[in-house]
Amino acid sequence: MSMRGKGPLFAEPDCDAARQWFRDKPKQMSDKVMSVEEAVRRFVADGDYLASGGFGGDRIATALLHEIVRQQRQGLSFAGHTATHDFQLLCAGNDTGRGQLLKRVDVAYIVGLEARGLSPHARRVVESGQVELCEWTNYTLALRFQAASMGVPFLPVRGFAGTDTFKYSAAARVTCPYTNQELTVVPALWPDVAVIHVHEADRFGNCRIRGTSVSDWHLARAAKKLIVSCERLISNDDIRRDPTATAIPFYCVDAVCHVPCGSYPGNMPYEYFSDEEHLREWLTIEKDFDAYLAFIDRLIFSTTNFEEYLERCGGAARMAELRKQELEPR
Amino acid sequence: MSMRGKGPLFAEPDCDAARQWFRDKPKQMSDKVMSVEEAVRRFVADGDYLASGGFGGDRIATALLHEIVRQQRQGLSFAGHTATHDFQLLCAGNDTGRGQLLKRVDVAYIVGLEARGLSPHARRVVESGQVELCEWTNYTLALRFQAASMGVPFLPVRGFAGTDTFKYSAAARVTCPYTNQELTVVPALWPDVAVIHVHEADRFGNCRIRGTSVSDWHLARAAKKLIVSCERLISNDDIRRDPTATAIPFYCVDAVCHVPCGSYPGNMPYEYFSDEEHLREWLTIEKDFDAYLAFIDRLIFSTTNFEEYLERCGGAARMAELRKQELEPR
Amino acid sequence: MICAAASALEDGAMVVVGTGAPCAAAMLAQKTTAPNLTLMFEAGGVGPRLPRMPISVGDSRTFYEGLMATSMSDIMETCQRGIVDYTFLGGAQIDAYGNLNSTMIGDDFQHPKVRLPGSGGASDLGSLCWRVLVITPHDRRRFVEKLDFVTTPGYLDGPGAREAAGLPPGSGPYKVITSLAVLGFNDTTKRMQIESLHPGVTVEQVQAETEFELGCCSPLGVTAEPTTEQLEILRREVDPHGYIIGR
Amino acid sequence: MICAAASALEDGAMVVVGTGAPCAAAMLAQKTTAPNLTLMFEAGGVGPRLPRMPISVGDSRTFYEGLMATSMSDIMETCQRGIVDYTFLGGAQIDAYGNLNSTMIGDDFQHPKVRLPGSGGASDLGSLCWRVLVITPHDRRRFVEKLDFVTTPGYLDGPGAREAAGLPPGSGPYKVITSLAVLGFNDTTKRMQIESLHPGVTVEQVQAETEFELGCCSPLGVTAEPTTEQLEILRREVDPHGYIIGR
Repeated sequence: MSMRGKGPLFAEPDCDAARQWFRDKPKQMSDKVMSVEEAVRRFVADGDYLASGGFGGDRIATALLHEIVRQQRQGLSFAGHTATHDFQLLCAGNDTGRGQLLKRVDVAYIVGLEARGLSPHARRVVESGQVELCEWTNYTLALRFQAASMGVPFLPVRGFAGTDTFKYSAAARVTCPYTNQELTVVPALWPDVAVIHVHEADRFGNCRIRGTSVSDWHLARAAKKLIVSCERLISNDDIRRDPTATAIPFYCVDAVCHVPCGSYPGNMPYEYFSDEEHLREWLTIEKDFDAYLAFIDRLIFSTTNFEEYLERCGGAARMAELRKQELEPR
Repeated sequence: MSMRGKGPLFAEPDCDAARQWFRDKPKQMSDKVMSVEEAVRRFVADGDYLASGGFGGDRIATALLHEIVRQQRQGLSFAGHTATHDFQLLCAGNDTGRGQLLKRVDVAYIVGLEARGLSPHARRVVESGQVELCEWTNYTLALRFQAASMGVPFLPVRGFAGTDTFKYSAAARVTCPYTNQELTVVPALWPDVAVIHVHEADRFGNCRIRGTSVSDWHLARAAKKLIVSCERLISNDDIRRDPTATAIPFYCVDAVCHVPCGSYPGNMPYEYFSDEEHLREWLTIEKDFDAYLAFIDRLIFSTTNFEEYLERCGGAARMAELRKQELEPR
Repeated sequence: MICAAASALEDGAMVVVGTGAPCAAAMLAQKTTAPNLTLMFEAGGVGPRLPRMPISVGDSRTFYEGLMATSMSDIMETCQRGIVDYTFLGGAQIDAYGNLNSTMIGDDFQHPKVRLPGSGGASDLGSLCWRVLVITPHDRRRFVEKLDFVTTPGYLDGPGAREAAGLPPGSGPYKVITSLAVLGFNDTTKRMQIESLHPGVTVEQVQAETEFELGCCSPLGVTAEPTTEQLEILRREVDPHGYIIGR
Repeated sequence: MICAAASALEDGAMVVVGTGAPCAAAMLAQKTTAPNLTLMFEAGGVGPRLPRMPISVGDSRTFYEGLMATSMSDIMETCQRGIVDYTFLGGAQIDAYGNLNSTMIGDDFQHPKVRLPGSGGASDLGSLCWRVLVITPHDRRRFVEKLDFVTTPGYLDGPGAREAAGLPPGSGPYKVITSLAVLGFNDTTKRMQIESLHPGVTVEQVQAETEFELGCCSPLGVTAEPTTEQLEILRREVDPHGYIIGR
């Protein structure tokens, strides 16, 4: 078997360079609350490697992703671990007359929205060949974040081998010095910037997450810059009342944005369910390119912020309905 | 530099053998509540590799450790990651006329009780050369549990190199296929049995821990057999009310023992502080070997269970005082 | 299909499931023959009391009144260290050795005819769980001689290949439950073979819908018809809105 | 010692501390020059409002009203990826390159004269944090030419040795604060040198209590005397029971 997949590395697994970055990052407990517009303007640069928290359509940082599209960032790399609505959103920056937002994608799962079907526009973007791809799996991509959060250049895995997924990845093989087994290893991935939506955060960036954390514990620690959006801004005293509940500490965080309903139309556990009607609307409208352009113009480019988007999607009444679906699922 | 430390491996880092074990382990949600006596009798065998949760004198499974000593298990291997009072306790099974409880120890920290000083009897046991040692550090030993919990034979680390600690360990070196750096790697460690004290557990073994988890998240998953003792036995419905709080799932657990004050004389966060007077008594009495033999006879060998030990240490009144120290530390 | 899949799961086992038919099968098994079956979802949900079918393997129903809401890594590591008995997978294509394609259709990786979502957790779960169950419609476009892309390893190119690639010994595809039959894998050749035909289906029919040559178990069974009780539970409790069984 | 150590910590830094003098120094710094100093403890405590000195680096005071109570791995990984500026270490022996011994005294590993606790987290923290601070009494038994056992790496055997061993470039021993002087390390030779003498102490005295040859900074400073305010805070707030400063 080949010792190395032939896929490209979109970020160098250089743990010493990452250490230099983290050494120089300011670590005092300063007030990091700012608007979504300011956070994206200051912390997401053209050409950055971007990663997004949650699970595609569950606890996603929709407001921050909208703003990245609205500010028309160019030439981003992206980590597509079960990326569903988040990937679909970012594709609104490609082939829609505003340059090319996505340039390189590490893929575990893109284009699809799980059982809901495939996104026609995401297919257009990916099948055209304009985006360079490297293949991974959900676990190996999570493991790449984990390696970065640990500060080591690689981590081993038992799976992944023998497949075309391996062949089109940038994974490699290492011999175990104890068992002489050959093992697959994956390179650490330090995203330039990550966006994560959480339940609660204080002004300094100490965060709590309820329900599954997916890869966000490691992603938050791996990201060189981290923007957090939260359902509720809580006091530092509240954080200190239950330090066991802190999932992300302040020293990982660069910006805190208070965005109630910030995961909409995605599910936010214990808060609101996903808006399946709205997600179906996306998939339907994307089939008709002109209708799609008008749709994203109305919902993203012609809105000035996420609150306007929520209003155009049904506002408080719709959110109340989704809250009911979440809290009374039977 | 040497590619491999010259220390002995006390357990093989064979992930396939571990997989076979875990495949055959019963996984149904059965009632696992039993007495400490029964749990130790059924799940701790002579010659086992034992690991103990918590941090030496904080959230330790004292009742289970007492019982292992009382039942006079022989020839155990032990993982000594900041092992303080737990190690001191196990040493009561060596050189006290009851055979040899400890035979091999992977060392990160033993013999000492942090700022409290060194244990004279533990020094007797270790300095005599009767216990075979292999050197590690707190992090590398934690990493060995982590490798086991992940199901891989090794994990890499940046530190540890260039020292005698490395030379007397069983760590090895691997070249990173991406950076060509040489990295230290440590072998996975699947303990035959682990004992962990938690705040709350249900009858099936779903557990919650408050405060620092030290290495217990990984240790619980690495252990082939796991005995849990808990301050409070709670209902399965309680567990289901907050699944985010579950640190150890039932399928890792073989036995659940309900032992209020089970970490005494160690600290139990949010419950009771460590009994510093009692710990000082241990260190003082150990200097006089005959007094020490009488002391462990009175507190461990002549008691039938942990409740009697608590009674002999001051019972409910003492526990109330320690509870006050914990909850009102100022 | 769902009833046949449910009967493959014994009581007390652990299974990582996706949404749709696999989840319906696992729920049905829980409500009938395997009340002590533990469901896990790759995003981190463990042991939920599913109030209804999840829409995403990461949505909040996957840990509704659950035993644990944890990380994706915890689930995958639990599979990797050998705890998890079963997983259910699907795919656009499957070959004789149970290898699966869910990445692309076409022969040029940079310009696929159809880009599919990719592995997601499928390649991980198919590598690391002990036994892989596949649920899929049965037709020649899916049951192909050669995959356009091997996303998830089955028995790769035959006996010993999984082990040689470093995948855990003793793991691999277990059963393929289709619209026509239940298929397994020959112990020696690791190739797919028919174990039982659904009532009224013939071997010829199954072979006609399969590009590669199928073996047959002897004696060849007939898949049990869904019982009234099973159908009742499916319609009333598992999928009252007809998301799965309506289709 | 404690006041000198406190002044080495700038505001806004992160420091992993142990119990005893290092913790007192960090608390003093927090209450004077570095209110925005984040304390971390290796067992998992982050950012506590310390109600009093912890007895164990794992006891509940290390996360009393803390920002996070996490795992030992999280703390160590945070050090490993380069976030943590400082750590405080001690040891039974230290050599000219700042290597530390906390494992054993004697020359036979299996039969030591004195078995000490071992590395604990010291070797990890001394490898992975950017700057290592050592607080120790100063005498010839401790400041030795050759360690009986190298537990924690300083600059090993000189310039470039840490990097050659694979330890993170740019990290290493920073200051050694003793009962006699504050010492640092020569940028070129990586050997220990006196930076400032405590009031009334001479170079000859320090050298007499040190087996290896010490360098001297030029000009040589005099360690600032503890201010009345510092002593007041130490006695009243940091260590009211005199656990540390009484000794």
